[in-house]
Amino acid sequence: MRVPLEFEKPILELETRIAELEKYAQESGVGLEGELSVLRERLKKLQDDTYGNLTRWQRVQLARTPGRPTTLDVLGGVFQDFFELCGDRTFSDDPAIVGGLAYLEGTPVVVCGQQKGRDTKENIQRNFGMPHPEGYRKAMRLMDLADRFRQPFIAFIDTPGAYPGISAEERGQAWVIAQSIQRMARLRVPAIAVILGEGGSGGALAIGVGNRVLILENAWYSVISPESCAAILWRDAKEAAKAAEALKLSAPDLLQLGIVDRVIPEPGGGAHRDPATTLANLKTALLETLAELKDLGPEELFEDRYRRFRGLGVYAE
Amino acid sequence: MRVPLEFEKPILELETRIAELEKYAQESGVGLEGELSVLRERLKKLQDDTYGNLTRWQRVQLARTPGRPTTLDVLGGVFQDFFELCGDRTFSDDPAIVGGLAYLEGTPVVVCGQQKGRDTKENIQRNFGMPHPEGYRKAMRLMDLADRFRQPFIAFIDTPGAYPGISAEERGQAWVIAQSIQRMARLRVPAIAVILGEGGSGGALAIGVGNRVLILENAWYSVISPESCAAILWRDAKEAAKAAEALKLSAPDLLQLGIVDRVIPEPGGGAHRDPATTLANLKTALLETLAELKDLGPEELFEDRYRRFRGLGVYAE
Amino acid sequence: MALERLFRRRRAQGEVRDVPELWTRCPSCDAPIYKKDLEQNLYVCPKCSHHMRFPALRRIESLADAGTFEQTTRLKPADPLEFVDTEPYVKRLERYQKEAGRPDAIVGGRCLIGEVPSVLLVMDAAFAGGSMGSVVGEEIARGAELAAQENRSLVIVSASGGARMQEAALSLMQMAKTTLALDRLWARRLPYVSILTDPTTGGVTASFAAIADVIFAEPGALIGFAGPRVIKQTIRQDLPEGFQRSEFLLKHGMVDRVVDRRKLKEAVTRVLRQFVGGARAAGV
Amino acid sequence: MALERLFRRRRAQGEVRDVPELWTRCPSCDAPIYKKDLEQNLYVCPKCSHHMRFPALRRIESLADAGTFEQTTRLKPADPLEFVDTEPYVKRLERYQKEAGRPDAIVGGRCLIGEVPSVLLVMDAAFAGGSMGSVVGEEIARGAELAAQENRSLVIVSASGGARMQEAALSLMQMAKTTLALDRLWARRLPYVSILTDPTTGGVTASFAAIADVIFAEPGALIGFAGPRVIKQTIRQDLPEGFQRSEFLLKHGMVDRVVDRRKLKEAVTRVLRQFVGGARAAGV
Ligand SMILES: [Zn+2]
Ligand SMILES: [Zn+2]
Repeated sequence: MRVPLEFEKPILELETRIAELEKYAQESGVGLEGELSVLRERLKKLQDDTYGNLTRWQRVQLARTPGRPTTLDVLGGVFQDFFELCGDRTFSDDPAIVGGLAYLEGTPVVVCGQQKGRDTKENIQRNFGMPHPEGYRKAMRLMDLADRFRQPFIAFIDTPGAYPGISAEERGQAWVIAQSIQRMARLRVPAIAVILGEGGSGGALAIGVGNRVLILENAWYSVISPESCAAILWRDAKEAAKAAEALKLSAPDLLQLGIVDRVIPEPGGGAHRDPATTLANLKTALLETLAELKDLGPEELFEDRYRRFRGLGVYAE
Repeated sequence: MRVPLEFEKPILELETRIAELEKYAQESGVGLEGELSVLRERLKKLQDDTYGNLTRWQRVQLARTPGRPTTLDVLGGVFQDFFELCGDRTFSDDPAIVGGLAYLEGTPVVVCGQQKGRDTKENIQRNFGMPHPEGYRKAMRLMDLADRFRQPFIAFIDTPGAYPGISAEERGQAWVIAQSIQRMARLRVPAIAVILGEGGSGGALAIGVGNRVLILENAWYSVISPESCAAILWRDAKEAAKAAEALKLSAPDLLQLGIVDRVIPEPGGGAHRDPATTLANLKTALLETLAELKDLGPEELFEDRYRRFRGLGVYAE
Repeated sequence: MALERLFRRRRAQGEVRDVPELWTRCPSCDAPIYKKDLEQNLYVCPKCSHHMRFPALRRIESLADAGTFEQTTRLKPADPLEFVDTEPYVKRLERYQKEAGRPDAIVGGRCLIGEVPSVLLVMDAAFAGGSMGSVVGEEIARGAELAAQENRSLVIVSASGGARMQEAALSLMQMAKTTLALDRLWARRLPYVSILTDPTTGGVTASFAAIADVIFAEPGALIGFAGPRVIKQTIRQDLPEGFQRSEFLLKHGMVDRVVDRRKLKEAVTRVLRQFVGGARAAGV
Repeated sequence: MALERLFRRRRAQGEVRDVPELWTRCPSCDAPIYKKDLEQNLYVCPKCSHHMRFPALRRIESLADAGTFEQTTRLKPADPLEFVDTEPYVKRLERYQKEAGRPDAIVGGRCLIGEVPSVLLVMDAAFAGGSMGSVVGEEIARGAELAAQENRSLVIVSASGGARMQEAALSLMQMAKTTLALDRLWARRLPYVSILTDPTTGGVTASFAAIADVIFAEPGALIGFAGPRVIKQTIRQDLPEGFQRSEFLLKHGMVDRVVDRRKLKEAVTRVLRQFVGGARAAGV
């Protein structure tokens, strides 16, 4: 069982109490409907109050919650026949980025995304979803395939960031992120990026240069994690909640800023409470987005993407 | 002083004797012209006999002789303003391949080539001219620049072969050679390859896909070194001389087979006996070859290269 | 296994030779295998899944849709260098041809693979170690051009010790020729799948075999540029366990997947169908 | 040096402050340097060649041909997120602007470099650590587009701690925007030279700074993706000597050359002239 987040506790407690009462009522035959309906109403109100008013920091916590759908969950649950392709043909195969071929309702597409572990062991194997340069080179190979065979490219973002370690720096982490941004920008096929959970800085953007960028309701996307931001600006990583507010890193914020094009709703309480519904919503969004792009030719797709990112930024003349 | 090759010894001895006699004649005033002219005639005959009838194995030895012009000697002596560019933007900078920008009689060109050391220390630093994958990636980057700025690409081959070691295999030596062959084949600018000394197998061919392939008179180019071939077919590396004959790896052989397009003459005794003349001959050949290609457009250059290599091979229908 | 017990008992009784003609032994786990079983299992040990050498025609049967293969390879080798080592090349060729039952180290042609029109080329390690001379190079170039002309996918199964010494520099040139010919496919956006089998080294790995859209390797195959012996000589120390094997290459990012021979047709079909834009593979 | 002796003597006598206003000390070799000498030496220590921070306008003077620079950058920052940390972003901006004497962390425009028509953009580390927000991103994009329109080369001198936090995701997007804009140059076959100076890290390195035709780095500059402190925290051990310095990057193949600031104009000119097809550089 995962450890509940602080703000989830009252709701989970109430849910437990209702369940116990229901069980008791059923077993004992005692009529508790009146009491139960009061409790159910209170639960509904508590849920609405909590989930309807999530702070940005609470969303960040939800975005990191175990049980939230990962890239492989999406590839398995939204697409058909995912067929993994491995390797960067240069140095290694990076388990922090997965990708390959898939069908989306019969349409052949090329997919990739950062992959976090679904338990501690897998997390270590996948470096907590923090790619090395070879991961981005794998992504670029997949972009090459998408372009070559004129199939849409769909990327799933879920990373605290590109790995900040010696090995990654030695092999040109900055270089490969820049190359990946450039490669994705140059695609002559429809490109969609979906932020599933964490969208941590350049390591996220490297596969985020889509014609459309979608985001799950409780995912975040920012130039820096709230903790690191707090450590620098407040000189205290514990001020992460304040930093999260200031960074305006939530899905609704990003939609307003034009950084994402569509927010994909999550079921009440977050994606981890109902992955199936989350994936269904995601599928609908992907299909509609692909349909929007389907009449654009190769050069139009490139220019559309150029204009999208060219227009981002706020300044005074 | 380098150690003379076996077949050079009689000539070098005679040369020394003549020089001593000349010195004695001058100092003593004794008239030795008659004797000297006999000796000079004998020397000339000996030179003609030896250098005019070099065996293939003798040429291989000449191709490996210290003092023979290396790629950097050519870049310094034939071109102007060589400006080295480094790195593969991926893993490292390989000193076994050098390259960069240069001018050939005012024409801007992009150049690269394998570089052997000119002494033991440099040989170790340059891995005896045996590139790792990063060297070929550097070459490919230079090809990209040549294409991008529409400047001729000129490659100099002088390697016993791509490095056969664990590090090279781990990083995909075969893969990068294939990629480099493909990249060079796809150039839309004039591409010239010149075999300066040793043309050892795939590691040489990786930068050998020119519209024209030139070779110095005593250089060799083969699918395998004579020693390795002898070790396999004769089960004795000491039969290298036999293998060299069988492999027909000399410049005149290769010209006859259509594998090279032009043999660049070396001065009597080999390039190391007169590097200046060698470089002058090389320059003439390069200028004439560039002139041959200058009227071809980008696609024509590609097709010309395609046809050149497509046609190589002998078989029965 | 009853058969195995029987085999063991009979051997114990000294009734049969150690490996009777109907039987063979797995070189990896030493299990006795009934030859017919082995053939039916695509020359994969039913015990330990060790992949043994696979005859080229059986390979074609295992990949091409039944009844669709139509051979196009037909070239015969020449001896342009009049090469003689301890024996003339022409003599060796005669022997190879007799042993392998084909003119050179490659066989292939048109076929359907999972209903996708393809050109399938298979190298035959039984012929001169699968070495690449002018014939192999020319057949591969022609195969790529045929695929481009007829809008077919290209699938090449490699098994080769590298370039053929007896054609010297001409063999070397086949590396360039085959690589160039693949460009014709690229220009038509046709897929090319490369399958690396034991062994694939030297000039074959370093040309057409390494630059495919998708690369599969059979489990445990030796794959690399330099041969292990050459490397050992160079570095003067033993090579690490598993060095240059398929799984090593997967780890180092050089191949897309290591695929069991018995799943290979499914995998190839999956990839080809995707790239030719066909509908979802409905269970091969 | 007589001056140095004098300086030492006076200090020993306690006559002057440790660093008199006309003098400074090299942070690397501790040598006292007459400030005017330092300026004339492009802020490179005459003793040990340590490269100090170089004011942006002096940088432009050092690269542009005399009298040819015409500034085009002019944008001012906004505060789209109404960002407040321990202090509002707008307050910080005011202070930065006063300190640096310019509206944001970049300055540049048209000029000739070795007679080659160019757009030269210089980041100013004196402004908010040279961080990249919307203004820097937009000026770089416009610079690239200007170069493309007017057939000019592009030269960018980077000095930046990375993306600017106070513009959050909008700063992040500048990485994509600047990278995309470079494509306009590519399409016109115009050269782009990137010069990395101390420090160049984060989102600047990981976008336009890393994908130039030719990359130069000044000696000893800190260059990387993650900052050394972050890496130390991640790996919980000390970083190796010279890690993330220019020479380390050269060894790892990431930059073409490490070039002394005093030779930089010559090197840039050499490259630009070659790529614009001009005649051989006749000694800059
Ligand atoms: Zn077995
Ligand atoms: Zn100093």
